[in-house]
Amino acid sequence: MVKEKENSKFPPLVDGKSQYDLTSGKYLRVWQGPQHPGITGNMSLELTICGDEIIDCKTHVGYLHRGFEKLMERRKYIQCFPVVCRICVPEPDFNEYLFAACTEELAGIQIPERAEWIRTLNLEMARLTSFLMWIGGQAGSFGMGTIGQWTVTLRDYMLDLFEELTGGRIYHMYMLPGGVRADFPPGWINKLLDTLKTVEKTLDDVELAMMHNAVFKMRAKGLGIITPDMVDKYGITGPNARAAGVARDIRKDSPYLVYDKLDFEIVTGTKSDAYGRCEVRIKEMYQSIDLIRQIVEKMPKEGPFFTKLPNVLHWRIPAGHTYKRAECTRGEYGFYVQSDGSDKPRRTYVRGPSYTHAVALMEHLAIRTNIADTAGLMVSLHTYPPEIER
Amino acid sequence: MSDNMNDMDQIQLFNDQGRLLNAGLPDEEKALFCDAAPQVDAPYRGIWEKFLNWARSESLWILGFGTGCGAIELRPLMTSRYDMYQYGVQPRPTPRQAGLFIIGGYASVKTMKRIVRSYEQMQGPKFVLGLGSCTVNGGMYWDSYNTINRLDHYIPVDVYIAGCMPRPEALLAGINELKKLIKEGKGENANKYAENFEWYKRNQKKIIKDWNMPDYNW
Amino acid sequence: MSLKDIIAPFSVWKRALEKPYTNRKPIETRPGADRYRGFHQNAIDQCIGCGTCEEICQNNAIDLVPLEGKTSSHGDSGLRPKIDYGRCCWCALCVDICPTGSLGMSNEYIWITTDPEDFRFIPGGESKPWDDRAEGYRRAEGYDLLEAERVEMPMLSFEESQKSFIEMVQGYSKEQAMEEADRCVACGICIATCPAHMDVPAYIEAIRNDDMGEGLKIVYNANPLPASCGRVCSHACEYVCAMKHKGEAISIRWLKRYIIDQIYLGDYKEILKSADESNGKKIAVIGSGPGGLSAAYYLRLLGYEITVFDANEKAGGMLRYGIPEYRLPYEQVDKDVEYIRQLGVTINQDLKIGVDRDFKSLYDEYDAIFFSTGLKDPYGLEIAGEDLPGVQSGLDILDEVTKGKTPDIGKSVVVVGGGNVAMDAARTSRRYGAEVTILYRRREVDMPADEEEIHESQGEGCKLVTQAIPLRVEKGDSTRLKLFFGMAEMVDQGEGQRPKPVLIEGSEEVIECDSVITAIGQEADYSFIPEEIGKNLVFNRGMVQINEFRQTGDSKIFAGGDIANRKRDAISAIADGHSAAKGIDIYLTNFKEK
Amino acid sequence: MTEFNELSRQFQISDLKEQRADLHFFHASKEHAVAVLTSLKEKYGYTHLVFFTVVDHLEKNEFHLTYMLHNYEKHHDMGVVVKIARENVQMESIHHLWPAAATYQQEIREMYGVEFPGSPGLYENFALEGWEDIPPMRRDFDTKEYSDKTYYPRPGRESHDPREYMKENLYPGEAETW
Repeated sequence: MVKEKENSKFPPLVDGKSQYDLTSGKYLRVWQGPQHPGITGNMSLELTICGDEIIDCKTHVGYLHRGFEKLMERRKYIQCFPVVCRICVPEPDFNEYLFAACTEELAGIQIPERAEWIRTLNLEMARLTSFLMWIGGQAGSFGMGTIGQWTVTLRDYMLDLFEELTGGRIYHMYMLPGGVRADFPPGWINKLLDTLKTVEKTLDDVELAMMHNAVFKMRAKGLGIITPDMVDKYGITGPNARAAGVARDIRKDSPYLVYDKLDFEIVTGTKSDAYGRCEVRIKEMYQSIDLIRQIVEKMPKEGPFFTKLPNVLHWRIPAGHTYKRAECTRGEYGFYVQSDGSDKPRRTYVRGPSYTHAVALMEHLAIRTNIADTAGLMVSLHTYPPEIER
Repeated sequence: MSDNMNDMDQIQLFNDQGRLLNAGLPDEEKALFCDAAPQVDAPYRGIWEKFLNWARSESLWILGFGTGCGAIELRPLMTSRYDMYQYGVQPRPTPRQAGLFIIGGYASVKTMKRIVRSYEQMQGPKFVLGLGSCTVNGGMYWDSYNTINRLDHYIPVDVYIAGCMPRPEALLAGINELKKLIKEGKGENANKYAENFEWYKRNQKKIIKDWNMPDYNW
Repeated sequence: MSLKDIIAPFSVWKRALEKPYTNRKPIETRPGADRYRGFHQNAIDQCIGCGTCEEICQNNAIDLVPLEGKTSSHGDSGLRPKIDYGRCCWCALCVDICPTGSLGMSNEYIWITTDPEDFRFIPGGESKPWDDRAEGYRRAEGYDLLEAERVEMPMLSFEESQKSFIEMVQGYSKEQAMEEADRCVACGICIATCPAHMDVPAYIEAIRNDDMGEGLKIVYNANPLPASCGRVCSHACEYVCAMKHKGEAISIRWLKRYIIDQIYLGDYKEILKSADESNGKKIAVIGSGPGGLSAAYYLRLLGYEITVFDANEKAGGMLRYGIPEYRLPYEQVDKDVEYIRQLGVTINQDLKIGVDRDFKSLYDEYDAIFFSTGLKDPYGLEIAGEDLPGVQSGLDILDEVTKGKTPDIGKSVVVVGGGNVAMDAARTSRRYGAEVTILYRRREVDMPADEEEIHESQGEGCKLVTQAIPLRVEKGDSTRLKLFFGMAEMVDQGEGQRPKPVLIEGSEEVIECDSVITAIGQEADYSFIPEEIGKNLVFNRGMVQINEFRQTGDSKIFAGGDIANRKRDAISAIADGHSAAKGIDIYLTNFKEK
Repeated sequence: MTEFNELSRQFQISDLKEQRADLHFFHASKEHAVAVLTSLKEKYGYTHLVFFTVVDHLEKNEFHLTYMLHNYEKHHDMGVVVKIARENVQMESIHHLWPAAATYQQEIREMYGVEFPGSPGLYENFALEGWEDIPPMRRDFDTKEYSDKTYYPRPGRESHDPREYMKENLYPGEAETW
């Protein structure tokens, strides 16, 4: 928390909300976004400022609302499979995995072991890809465009791998109920390992150019501090919480897929400000690279990757409901699926981590920061708008 | 340009003097905004217009507004791998500086309002590129209550690119196609918008229910 | 802040020496990956227009449209998918589910246009640059959304089956039937091919929903003899099934049988629609085979008074007397017949028209006549010695067995013929302990009998000799008879004609046997029709000529079944009866005495 | 399930169902729901509000409010389902327990029309803007019909059913179902 200044020019806070009178002329209301280069994706912040300091912030979402949950009520289970990945554009794989996992659990389907390993590999690649995108945004928001040039290109190399494996660059549509759609193409694994080496090398440079950059340190340190006691209050998950020293990682706590067979430690930080969160994320990128290597080494080399499903055109799933979660780059990603015994899901609810991070938390953290820092703060929370409004 | 517009005929846009009513604005703000409708800019003659078209086509500046998922493939274009600067293309943060609007796929009603506003604020001649299925016929969200089905009902579109998502290369190919059109003098959609202003405006107002901005933003 | 924080960022200047990432010509140099899901391709001749792609598409992007040069035929709807790229999301579920495997995706991904209407095309039907592209998305080996193999039907083993007349096919259990019904993609291509145009996808859906009553209703809409048909139908539907392109067709026949087996005859009344109030008009039906019973059923539903005349002791015609019990148990025929009888149809047995009753009197007494007397007179072998004792017709054997007599066949039997009757006679003989040899003139692929009959007859130990032409029969030495036959070679008859067997001169072989059973076809007997009425009817190569309503040259007389239909199977006769019923109804409702 | 047994002595809760070893659902009455959530949070360590949403059971005329709580010590999820009638729905707000719940409640009000008196920003737009129809996530709202009449799907599409088409072409006049 920013310390309450003596003789403050700021209006008093009541319940964490500033009390101010817009008509006094002392304050100005500005919109940042949706058409603004400093905003992640398509969303907007309604800022009330005093000078260049923010005294109130309101997040507006819904620019990307497509009504997925409604659309899925009209679609058969298999038809939902291409739909779900669109819920989160930069990191679609978690949607695919979670929807498939929920459906499998409700239908009582056990997928082959190799499919679980391939899924895990896919998810870790998605994590790395998504982080590479994020790091470009984080650096860019503090004026370091070069790093974005490096990492987004690296991300593109990862997308090439995805393309060869799944047939799609952005929307992979690869993990469907029953397993995955195809096995590795010949020579793909070696390509993957080569790309990881390139990524690792550039990450070292990123650390030098960004984490050891005096400008970045000065601006990012102390920006948007999340204290451990806020974690449950605002439902904060993922690196945002871990940077505050709260060691929670779903991969470790309630292992899914094959994470219990992999060797890794939860990455934690000491202070969750923009800089601390960056540190945790970069460590997690190295961890992700390590996990991919472990998976490649430990996974069964042969075997089926898909279980026979009932005829998907009229596949009915017994009534029931379940919730599945996975640790994505931003935190806890979850799917709640309710089936009523028909061939279409009755309700699918998508719990995106940005839902709480970008709205309640952002509104809280933005207060008493600088206009120039909102972009950096926003990116340091790592929010992706499409998963908020769905 | 006529289908099912009957129910919209009662929306009045102009007053007796042919000025825009700006009915959505509060009274005290009406004086702050212009009430003129857009005008058609007649092209210059001969070689001068050709020169201008060449210049326009070789410096396409994109408005940096990621309206939908398509924005994700714009980002790699800006990096060194594809290097769209070599095609004379670069992103700009504000509509005032931009000449090319890339609609990244689906547009929800809420975004559509901002798209209209940004589009009108852009300086002519201006061009629109529709990405993916969603801009053509609704795409994956064809039955969604919150996304439009046809972009060309709301703003004129120059070039469509098939895909979901189109790859960066397809985007570049689309930009090249647009350049060709501009050089041929076919990039006249800003004038088309001015000519059919009423039709577009009625379509827009049919879906954007809380119209609290000027009827024409510029 | 340390000194490192100032200096470290500069250290990355070393990257200036690296090779740039930039691709100067991305459009030209970066084709999609081998698996890239690009624009659609369709092998247009392989596609059957089943519409499964349309069914699975969650974006409503696929329409089925007629394509020039493609016409509807059996097993091909004549429609082809047209894809709207204003809807498509390139998920490739259509490629995954395509039963014929005709649909694929190329790795081409650039399509730019100024006119959004362009984005609709028929892959394969309209020429596109990517039509012949080999790279692109195809369904991977080891991943399949449909099940290619049918659920195995529990059957008696051949060792067991050849010992008794117990029904060989034991029928699906509930789980098996549901699983098999689940394979259906509900395209409906089979409906056109079924002579009775039964709504197959609908009753299969009823099985999936475990709603047998609904299933029975749907079946009876087009077929009033389903218990029999579910066992012995020639299942033309299964030959055009979309799933056959992928693997094995849906067991449509046995699923129908499953529905019927689940419901007791006593419950039929409550499920099926009852007959209309009697309208006072009377119709005579001659022959109680599938054609006659079908006409009787549908006419009775419409309120006509039906009297059926049949020469045999029991109703059912060839279903009862021509098909052995191990394929179609008599109680199943009884079930079908009994329901029709319960509906108020009078069936007079043991009454032969032309002998016991005059055709003319029927003609005068009834408002219309439907006859479907079938083919009863077997063709002879027309070789020397065919009237020796021990040479008998297959139909006679089957008839005798049905009537409960033991046929006199001896220890070894030669069956001549390749049709179902030949197979039935052979397998029946096996069940009486005889060694059986089947002689057929052409090749095995030319045999008109059902595939499974041929397979099962061999499984039960019948020996098959193909391309064998009987020459003469003589009295045997140790056995009753000796059959001499020669081998034939197949001579090509030009395009569209099937090859003809021609005797190889000098190739003569002999089999010693106790009986020679002939089953090379039958012909009709029209002697019961008196001359004055018969002159109005038109006969064409032994068959009565009829119009689409099964009406003969005499407007009051309708005909159907084997005597009028070249397909010569039960389901065609049932369809004839149904159509005739419709024709008779139209005739009697609209007919005005001139 | 000790939590359930202990809570059931105090509150009207029922229908405990184990979905997985680490996921249980139970039903709570509308009156006791917030009290149950409070004790789960305060006494039993279910400190993390995973999500809060609604399932519409139109044919039973019920909304099922579903609260999902997570216990970080035991790594266990608890789904609390509250059935309420669909007309004039009101529910007690839980934003005092978790500030983030206000966002969920704002969205639910917009998408289902459930009111949460006292919840901050309840009547502000969340995802929609200028919405005039019934709340769109209710099952009686037909999204396709709305889309068709509002957003002009591109005309000129026509499809044929294979079975009808084959009937027209192969056996147009023949007997069919009566």
